[in-house]
Amino acid sequence: MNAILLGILALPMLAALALWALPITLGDRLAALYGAVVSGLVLVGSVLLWQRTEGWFAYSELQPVQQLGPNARPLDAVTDVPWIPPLNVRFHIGVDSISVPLIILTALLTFLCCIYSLKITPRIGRMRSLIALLLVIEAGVIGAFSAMDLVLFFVCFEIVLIPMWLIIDIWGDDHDPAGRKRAATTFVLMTVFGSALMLLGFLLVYRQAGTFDLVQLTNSPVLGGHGIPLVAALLVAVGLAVKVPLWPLHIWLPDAHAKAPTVGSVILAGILLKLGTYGLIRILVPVLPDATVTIAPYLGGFSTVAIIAGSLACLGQTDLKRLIAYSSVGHMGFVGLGIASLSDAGMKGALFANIAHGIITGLLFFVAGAIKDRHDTSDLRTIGRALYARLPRIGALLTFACLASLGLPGLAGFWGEMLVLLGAYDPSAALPQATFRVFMVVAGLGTVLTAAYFLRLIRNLCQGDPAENPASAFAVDLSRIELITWSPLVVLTVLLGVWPGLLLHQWGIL
Amino acid sequence: MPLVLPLLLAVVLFCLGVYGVLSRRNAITILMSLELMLNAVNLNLVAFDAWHLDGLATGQTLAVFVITVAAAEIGLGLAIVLLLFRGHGHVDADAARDLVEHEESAT
Amino acid sequence: MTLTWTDWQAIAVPLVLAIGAVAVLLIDAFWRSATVQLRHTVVTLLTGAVILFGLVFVWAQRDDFKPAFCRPVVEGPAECSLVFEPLTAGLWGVLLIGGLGVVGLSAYRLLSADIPVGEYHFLLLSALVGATTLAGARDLATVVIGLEVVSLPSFALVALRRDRRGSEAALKAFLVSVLSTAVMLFGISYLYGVTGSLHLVTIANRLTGLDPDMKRVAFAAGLFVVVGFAFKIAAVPFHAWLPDTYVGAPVEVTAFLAVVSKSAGVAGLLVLVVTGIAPDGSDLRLVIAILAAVTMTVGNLAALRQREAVRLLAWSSIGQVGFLLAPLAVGDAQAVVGYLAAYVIVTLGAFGAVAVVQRHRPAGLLSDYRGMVRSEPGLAVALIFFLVVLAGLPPGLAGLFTKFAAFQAVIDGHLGWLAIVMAVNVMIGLAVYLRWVAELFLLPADDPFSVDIETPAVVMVSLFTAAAVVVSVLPSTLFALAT
Amino acid sequence: MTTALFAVAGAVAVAAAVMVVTSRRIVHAALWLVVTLGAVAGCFGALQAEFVALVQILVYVGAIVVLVLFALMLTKAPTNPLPTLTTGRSPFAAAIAVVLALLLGAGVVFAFGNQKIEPVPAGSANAIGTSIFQTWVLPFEILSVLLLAALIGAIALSQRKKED
Amino acid sequence: MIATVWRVAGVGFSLLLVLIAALLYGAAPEQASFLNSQIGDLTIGFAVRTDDLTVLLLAVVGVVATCVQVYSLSYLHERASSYHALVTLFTAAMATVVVSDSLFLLLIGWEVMGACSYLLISHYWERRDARSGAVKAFLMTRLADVGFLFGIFVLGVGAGTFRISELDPARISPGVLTAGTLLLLVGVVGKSAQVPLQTWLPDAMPGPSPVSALIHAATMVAAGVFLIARLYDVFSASSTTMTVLAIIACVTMLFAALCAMAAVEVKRVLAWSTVSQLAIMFSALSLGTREGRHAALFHLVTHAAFKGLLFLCAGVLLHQVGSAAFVVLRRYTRRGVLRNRLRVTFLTMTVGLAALAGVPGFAGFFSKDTVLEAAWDHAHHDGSVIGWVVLASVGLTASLTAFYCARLWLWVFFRSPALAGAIGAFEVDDPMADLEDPDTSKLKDASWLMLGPLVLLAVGALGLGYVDGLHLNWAIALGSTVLVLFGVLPAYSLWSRGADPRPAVLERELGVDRAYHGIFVGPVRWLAKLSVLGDRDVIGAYVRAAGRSGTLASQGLRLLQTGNVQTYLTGAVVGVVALAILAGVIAR
Repeated sequence: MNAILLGILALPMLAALALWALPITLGDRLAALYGAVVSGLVLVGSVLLWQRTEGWFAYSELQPVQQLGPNARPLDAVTDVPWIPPLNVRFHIGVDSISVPLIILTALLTFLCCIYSLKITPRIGRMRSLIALLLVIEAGVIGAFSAMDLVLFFVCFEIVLIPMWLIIDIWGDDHDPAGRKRAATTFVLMTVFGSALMLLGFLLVYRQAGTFDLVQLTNSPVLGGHGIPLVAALLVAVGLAVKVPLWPLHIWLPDAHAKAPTVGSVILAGILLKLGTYGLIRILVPVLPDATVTIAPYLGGFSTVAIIAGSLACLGQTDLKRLIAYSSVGHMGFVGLGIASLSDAGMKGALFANIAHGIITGLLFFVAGAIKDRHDTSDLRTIGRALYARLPRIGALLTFACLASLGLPGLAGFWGEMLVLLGAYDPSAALPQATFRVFMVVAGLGTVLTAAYFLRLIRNLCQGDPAENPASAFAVDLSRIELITWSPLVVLTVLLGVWPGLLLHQWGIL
Repeated sequence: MPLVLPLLLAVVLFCLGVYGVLSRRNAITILMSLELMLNAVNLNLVAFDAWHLDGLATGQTLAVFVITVAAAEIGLGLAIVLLLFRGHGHVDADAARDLVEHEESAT
Repeated sequence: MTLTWTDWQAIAVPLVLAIGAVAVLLIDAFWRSATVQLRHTVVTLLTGAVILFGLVFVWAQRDDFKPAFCRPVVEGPAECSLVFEPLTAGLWGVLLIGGLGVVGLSAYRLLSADIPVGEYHFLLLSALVGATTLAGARDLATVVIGLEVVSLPSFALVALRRDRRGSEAALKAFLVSVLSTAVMLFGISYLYGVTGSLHLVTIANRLTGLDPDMKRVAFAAGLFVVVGFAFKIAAVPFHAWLPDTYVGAPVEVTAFLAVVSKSAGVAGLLVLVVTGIAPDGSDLRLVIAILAAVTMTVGNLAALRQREAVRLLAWSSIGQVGFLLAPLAVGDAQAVVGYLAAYVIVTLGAFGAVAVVQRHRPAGLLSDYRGMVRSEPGLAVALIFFLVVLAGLPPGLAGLFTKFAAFQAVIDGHLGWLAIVMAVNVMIGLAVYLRWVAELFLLPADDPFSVDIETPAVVMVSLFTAAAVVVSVLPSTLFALAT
Repeated sequence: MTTALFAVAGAVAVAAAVMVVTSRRIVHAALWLVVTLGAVAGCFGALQAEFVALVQILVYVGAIVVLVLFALMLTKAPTNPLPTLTTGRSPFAAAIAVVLALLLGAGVVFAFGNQKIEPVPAGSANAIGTSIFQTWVLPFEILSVLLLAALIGAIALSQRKKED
Repeated sequence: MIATVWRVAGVGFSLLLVLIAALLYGAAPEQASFLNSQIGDLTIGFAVRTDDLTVLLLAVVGVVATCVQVYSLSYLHERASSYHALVTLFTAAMATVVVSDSLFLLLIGWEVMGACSYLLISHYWERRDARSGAVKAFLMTRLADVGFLFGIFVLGVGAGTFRISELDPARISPGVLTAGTLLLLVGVVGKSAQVPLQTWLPDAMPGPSPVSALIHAATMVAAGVFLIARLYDVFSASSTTMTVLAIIACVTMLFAALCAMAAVEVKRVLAWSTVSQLAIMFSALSLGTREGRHAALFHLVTHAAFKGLLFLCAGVLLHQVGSAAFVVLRRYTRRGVLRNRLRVTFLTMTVGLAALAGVPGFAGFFSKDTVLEAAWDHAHHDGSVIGWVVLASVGLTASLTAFYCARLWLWVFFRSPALAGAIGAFEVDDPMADLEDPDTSKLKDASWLMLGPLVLLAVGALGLGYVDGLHLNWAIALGSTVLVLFGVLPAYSLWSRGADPRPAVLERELGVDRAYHGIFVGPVRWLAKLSVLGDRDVIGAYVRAAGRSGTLASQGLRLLQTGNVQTYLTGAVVGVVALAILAGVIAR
C-alpha cells in the first residue's frame, strides 16, 4: 500500500520533470496523451488505495481520542522517515478514509483534464508545460491530502501555488492579459499570506506540543480554548480560510476562476479549494479541539454569510465563469458551516460536500469552458440566449450541472448540504445551539437563493427565443472528447446522489 | 582629573565630526571630519585606559590600532576620491548621482 | 607569547588565504610572459584551490572546538581572540563557499577585461581573510579590524574597473562604511569603558552586573556596535548606499558584496549576539528585531517596482537581510546560518545568471529577460529556481525551510509581531520575484535573449543550481552547518 | 596640573575642530585639522599616554594630513573661500549633531560623573609593545593584512587603465 | 430514434406502475430498507414500503400517467425525447414518493418532481411566460422544501429515526411534534400551492397541457395530500398543526375558487380549481379523523380522474384551436363550430366539468359529499369548531365551483343568446376582436391517441364515484345539490345576459403576486446588486488598496533614493538617534 501511495506521489512529479526534459517540438497532442497516461496510472493507484476499513484514524466528536487508543483506526500506506531532523520535520504520509476519496477526486479530475486536453487546447498552446504543471499540481495536492506532518502539509499546500499561478497567468483569458495577471497574482499572494499565517499557527502548535506529527497531535491534542492555542487556532483557521475561501477572504477567487483556462478552473475549483476545508478537518479540529470550539461559532457565522453573500453575488453576475466561481463561495460556505458545527453529521456533510462540489463544479467549469470556447467570451450578454436551440446537448448538461449544484436531492450536491444543515440543527453539545439553528435557517434560505441564481442562469443563457439569438457559424454541439471527459462526472454525480452511503459508509462513525 | 572631561571632549569632537560628515560637500573634507570622529574614539579609549589602569594598556593598544586603521582608510579613501575626480572632474560627494535610478526608467 | 599548535590550527584558514593572496599577487605581477588567458586561469585556479583548501580544512575540523590566542584570566573563562567552534565552521563554510562562487563567476571571459586580475583576486582573498577572522573573532579589536579587512578590499574591488560608475559606487559604499566604522569604534570605546575589556566573554560577564546609568551607556554602546554591522549588511535605515553601489559595481563584485561581504557582516553580528553582548531579553535584541521588521518591509516594498535586474536583486537582498535579522534577533544561530547558506547559494546563482545576460545586454532591464524560458531554457529554469528559493516557495524548498526556521525561531522567541510582519513580507517578497518570473515566461517575446553562453558561466550556474537543488531536497544539510 | 594641561589642549582641539568643519577654505580646514590632531596628541600626553601621542603625531600629522594635502592638490582644490563647501542641509546636520551630543553627553555625565582618573605613566612603548605581542597578536597580524590590502587597493585604483 | 425510445419507455413505465399496483393490491404491508449509513445516532438511508395507500396512489399515478403519455404521443412532436424522458422521470419521482418509507427518499422524489415540473413547465422555453412560470414554480416550491427539510430534521432527530413507519407520535415530545409537522406543512403548502404559496400554480400553465394534467391530477400537487395522509398519525397528534391546516385549507379553497371565477383562460380556471379542490382535500384531512382521511383520499382519486380529463381536454383545445383563452375560443363559439367539430372533446369535457362542479351522479359529487359528511360528523358528533368551519367553507366552495364550471362550459361552448355574433364579454380588451374571423374550415377533433385517454378518464370521472360503495347521506347530498344549483344558476343568468362581471381585485388574484414581487423579488435583486458592489467596492477595495499602497510605498521609497550619499549618511545618523530613542521608549 505505501508503495502505491509513494508511487502516485512521485510518478506525476517525475513525469512532469521528464516532460520538461523532452524537446520543445513535442506535439500538443502527444503531451496530452502522455499526461493522460500518467494521470491515468495515478488514478488507478489512487483507486487501489480505497480501503474497506471504516472511519477516520482519530476524531470522535470531541471525545478525547486517548480513549480510542492510538491504534484504534490505523492509517494506511504509512511512510514515516525523518526528513529534516534539525527542525524535527518528518516525511510522514499515510491515508485514511477521509483522504482517499479526495485523492481519488484529484486523480480523476487531473486525468479528465489531460484527456480533455487531447483535443481541446488553449489558444496559446504550450501544452507540454500545461500538462507538466497539471501533474505537479496533482502531486502536490495528493501530497497535501496524505501528509501526516504539519510541515509536510504546508509544503505540499505551497507546491501548487506557483504552477497554478503560471496556469492562470499564461493560459488564462487571452482577451485580458492585464486582468489575468492581476487575478493570478492576487490569487497567489493572498494564498501565500494565508499559508504564512497558517505556518505561524503550526509553529505555535509546535511550541505547545513539541511535534509536527499529526498522528501524535491528534492523539494528544493541544488543549485549552484560550491563550496560545486560541491564537494558533485563529491563525490556522484564517490561513486555511483564505484557501477555502471563506467570506470575506474570497475576493481572489472570482477573478482567478474567471480568468483561468478551463482545465485551470476545473482544478482550482475542483481540487485546490478542498485543501482548505481538508486542512480544517484534518488539522484544526483534531489538533486544537478546545480552541476550535471557541472559534466555531464565528467560523459558522462567516460561512453562513458566505452562503448568502456568495449566492447574492451570483444573482448579480453577468459573467458565466464568475458566476460559477461565486457559487463556489456559497458551496464552500456550506462546508465551513458543517465543520463549524463540529458534529458527526456536519463533518460528514462537509466531507461529502467537498467531494460533491469537486465533481459538480468540475463539470460546471468544463461546460462553462466549452461555452466560452465556442463564443470566445463568457459574458452572458454577449453569448446571448437560447442555448438550448444552438447547443442543445451542452445546454442540457449545463442544466443538469446547475440542478446538481443547487442541491437537488437525488444528485450528489444534496447530501452534503443536507448533512451540513442537519449538523447545524444538532451541533456539538459544546456549541451554542440557538446560534447554529439561526445559521441553519439562514443557510436554508441560501439554498433557495442558490436555486434562484442557477435558474436565472438557465433562463438567461439556455432559454430564450432562438430567433433573436441566431447560432454562430462555428458552434458545434457536444464533441466526443467532451462527452468522454464529462460523462464520468455526470455518472458520479448521479451515483453519489442516489448512493451517498458509498462515501458516508466509508467514514463510519467519525 | 575627572573622567568626564576627556569623555565630553570626545563627545564634542565626535559630534563635530558627524556634523562635518553630514554637512561638508567636498569628499576630502568629509574624510577629514571622519578623522575627527576617530580621534574622539581614541580619546575615549585612552581616557578609559587611564581610568581602568588594568596594566594591560588595552585601550591604548586599540587606540594605536585605530590610528593604523585610520591610515589605511584614508589611503584607500583618497585613492577612491582621486578616481572619482578622474571620472567626474570634481570631488563633491553629493553631486555624484549617476547611479540613481532615473525617472524615465521607472514606471 | 608563543603561538601554540592550536592557535595555528585555528588560524590556518585565514593564514592560508592570506598567503594565497600574496602568492596570487606575485604570480600576476611577475609572470608577465604568460598570455592573459593562461595567467587568468592560473590565478583563478590558485585562488579556488586556496579557498577549497579552506573548505576542506573546515570540513575536516567541523566538530572541533579550538580556542586560540587565549589569555588566562583570574576569574571567569579564558579570554581568546579567536575561537574555532562548530558555529565558526558553519560561518566559514558559508563564507568560503561564497568566495569560491565569486571566484568561479570571475573566471576568464567572465570577468570584465578592465579589471586587473591579480589585484582582483588578491583583494578578494584579503577580504575573505577578514571575513573568516571576523566570523571567529571573540574580541572587539579583532572584530573591528576583521570588519575593516572585509570592507576596504571590497571598496577597492567595486572601483577596480576604474570607471565613472565604479568610483561613484565605491565612494558611496566607502563613506557610509567609514562612518559606520567610526560609529562602531565609538561604541566599542564605550563598551571598553564600561566593562574594561575588549574580550566578548568578559564583556558579556561584566555587562550583567552594571548599575542603571552604566547600563544605559552600555546599551548606547551596543547600539553603536550593532549599527556598525547594520551599515555593513545594509539594514534599513543604513541601506541606502547599497542599490547604487550594486548597480555601479561590476556584476561579479556585486555578487561578492551580496554574498561574502554581507555574510561577513551577519557573521559578525551573530558572534556578538551569541557571545552575549546582546543577551536574551536585552534591548539590543529588540533593536535588532525592529531593524529586521523595517528592513524586510522596506527592502521588499522598494523591490516591488524595480525595473533593473541588479537593482531588484539589491533591494531584495535588503529584504532577505531583514529575514536574516529576525532569527538573529532571538539568537538562533542555526536558523541564521541555514538561512545564510541558502541565501548565499541562490544569490550567487542569480547573479551568475544576471551576469550572463548583462554581459550581452548592458541595460540590465527586467524586460531583457522576456521569453527566456523558450530562448534560453536552461538559464531561465535555473534563474527561476533561484528566484523561487529566494521567495521561499516550492520547489525552492531551501528557501522555504530556511524561512520556516526563521519563523520558528521568532515564534520560539515570543516575537509574535515580528512573525506577522514576516508573514506579510513573504507575500510582498513573492510579488517581487514573481514579476521577474512572469517576464521569463512571457511569450512570445519580440526580442528574446539567446546567446552562446560562456562555458565557465554554464559550469558555475549549473553548480549553483545543483547545490540549490541538493539543499532543497535535503534541507537538513543547511541546518547541519551550525549545530 | 595635568587637568589644566588637558583642559587647554582640549579647548584648542575643540576650537580647531570647529574650524575644520566650518571653514570655507579647504586648505585652511586641512591645516586646522593639523592643529586639532596636535591638540588631541597633547590630550593624550596629559593622560600619560605618551606612545599613543607619539603615534598620533607621527601617523596623523606626519602621514595622513600630508596625504590629504596631496589629495587636495591633485584634485585642484581652490584656495579661495568656497560658499558651497557646506551644503544647505547643514542646519539640519547641526541639529542632529547637537541632539546626539546631548544624548551622549547626558549619558556620559550620568554614568561617569563621579569618576576620577589619576593618570600614571603606563603608556610607554614598552608597555604597549608587551600588550600587543602578548594579547593582541591576532588583531595586529590582521592589521598587517589590512594595510597591505589598502595599499594594493590604493595602487590598483591609482593605476591608469591599460588602454590609457 | 431516441424520441421513439423514450416514448415507448414512458408509456411502458406508466403501464408498469399500473401493473405493480395491480400486483400489490391486497398484499400485506411490507417495508424494506437499504443503503443505510450511520450518522451519529441516526441512520440515513433509503426504505420502501407497500400498503393500501401506496397501491391506491400507484394506481392513480399509473393510470393518469399512462393517459398522459399516450395522449402526448400525438399532442407533442418537438423536443419529444426530453419531454417524454422528463415525464417518465416525473412519474418515477412521484412513484418514489408514494412507495418511500424513508423521509429522505421521499424528499428525493418530492424535489425531483419539483425539478421535473420546472423543466416541463419551461418546455416551451422560447416563451417568456413559460420561462418565468417555471422559475417561479421551482423557487416557491424550493422555498417551501427548505421548511420541509427542516421539518424532517426536527421530526427525525426528535424521534431518532427517519423511517416513516417508525415515527411514533407517542415517542416524540409535543413541542417537537408541533414544530416538525408545521415545518413539514410548509413544504406541503408549497408543493400543493396552498395559501400563501399559491401563486406559482396558475403561472405554471404555459407548460404543455398533458404536463399540467399530470401535475394537477396525480403527481406534484397531490403529493402534499399524500404526505399528510401518509403521516396522518403524526399530523393528527398535533392539534395546532391541524388547526393551521384547516385555516389554510378553508382560506385557500375560497380564495382559489374566487380567482377561478374571474379567470379568462381555460387552463387558468382549471389551475385555480385545482388549488381549490386540493384545499378541500386538506380540509378533510384537517378534521383529524379517519373519515376525513378517507374522504380526502377519495376526493384525491376522483379529482385525479376529472382534473386530468379537463386538462387533457384543454390540451385538445390548445392543440386544435391554438389557444385556450376565452377570448379566442369565443370567436369559434360565435360561429358555433367548437361544439360540433370537437364533439368528443366537448362531451368528455362536459363530463369532467360536471364532476368538478359536483353534479349529482358524477364522481366529484360523491367524493365531495364524503368530505362534507366527514366534516358534518366531526362537527356534529365531536362538536369541533374545525368541523363546522370546514363544512361551511366546503359548502360555499361547492357553490363557487359550480359557478365557474358553468361559466366555463357556457362561455366556451355556447353562444350567448344576448350577444350572438356581437362583441362579447371577453372581446372588450381583445385587440384582435374586430379582425377577420378565424378560419374554421380545418378545425376538427383530435386524433384518437388523444381522444382515447379522454374517454378513459371520462369514464373514470363518471364511474369512480361508485367504487367506494354508495352510502350517501341524503341530507347532505340534497344540500350539496342545492348549493351546486346556487352556483350554476347565476352563471347561467349572467351568460344569458351576455355579461361576465370580473371584479378587478379578483382578476388580479387579490394582488398577492405583485405583493410578493415587491416584498421578495425586489429586495433580493437589490441585495444582489449590493452584494456585487460590496465585493467590488468594499472587500475588493481592501485588496486593491493593499496592492496600491504597496506600489505607492515603493514609489515613495524610490524618492528617498536620491543618489546623494550625504542624504544616505544623514538618514543613517537619524536612524541611529531614532533607534536609540525608540528602544529607550520601548524599554521604558
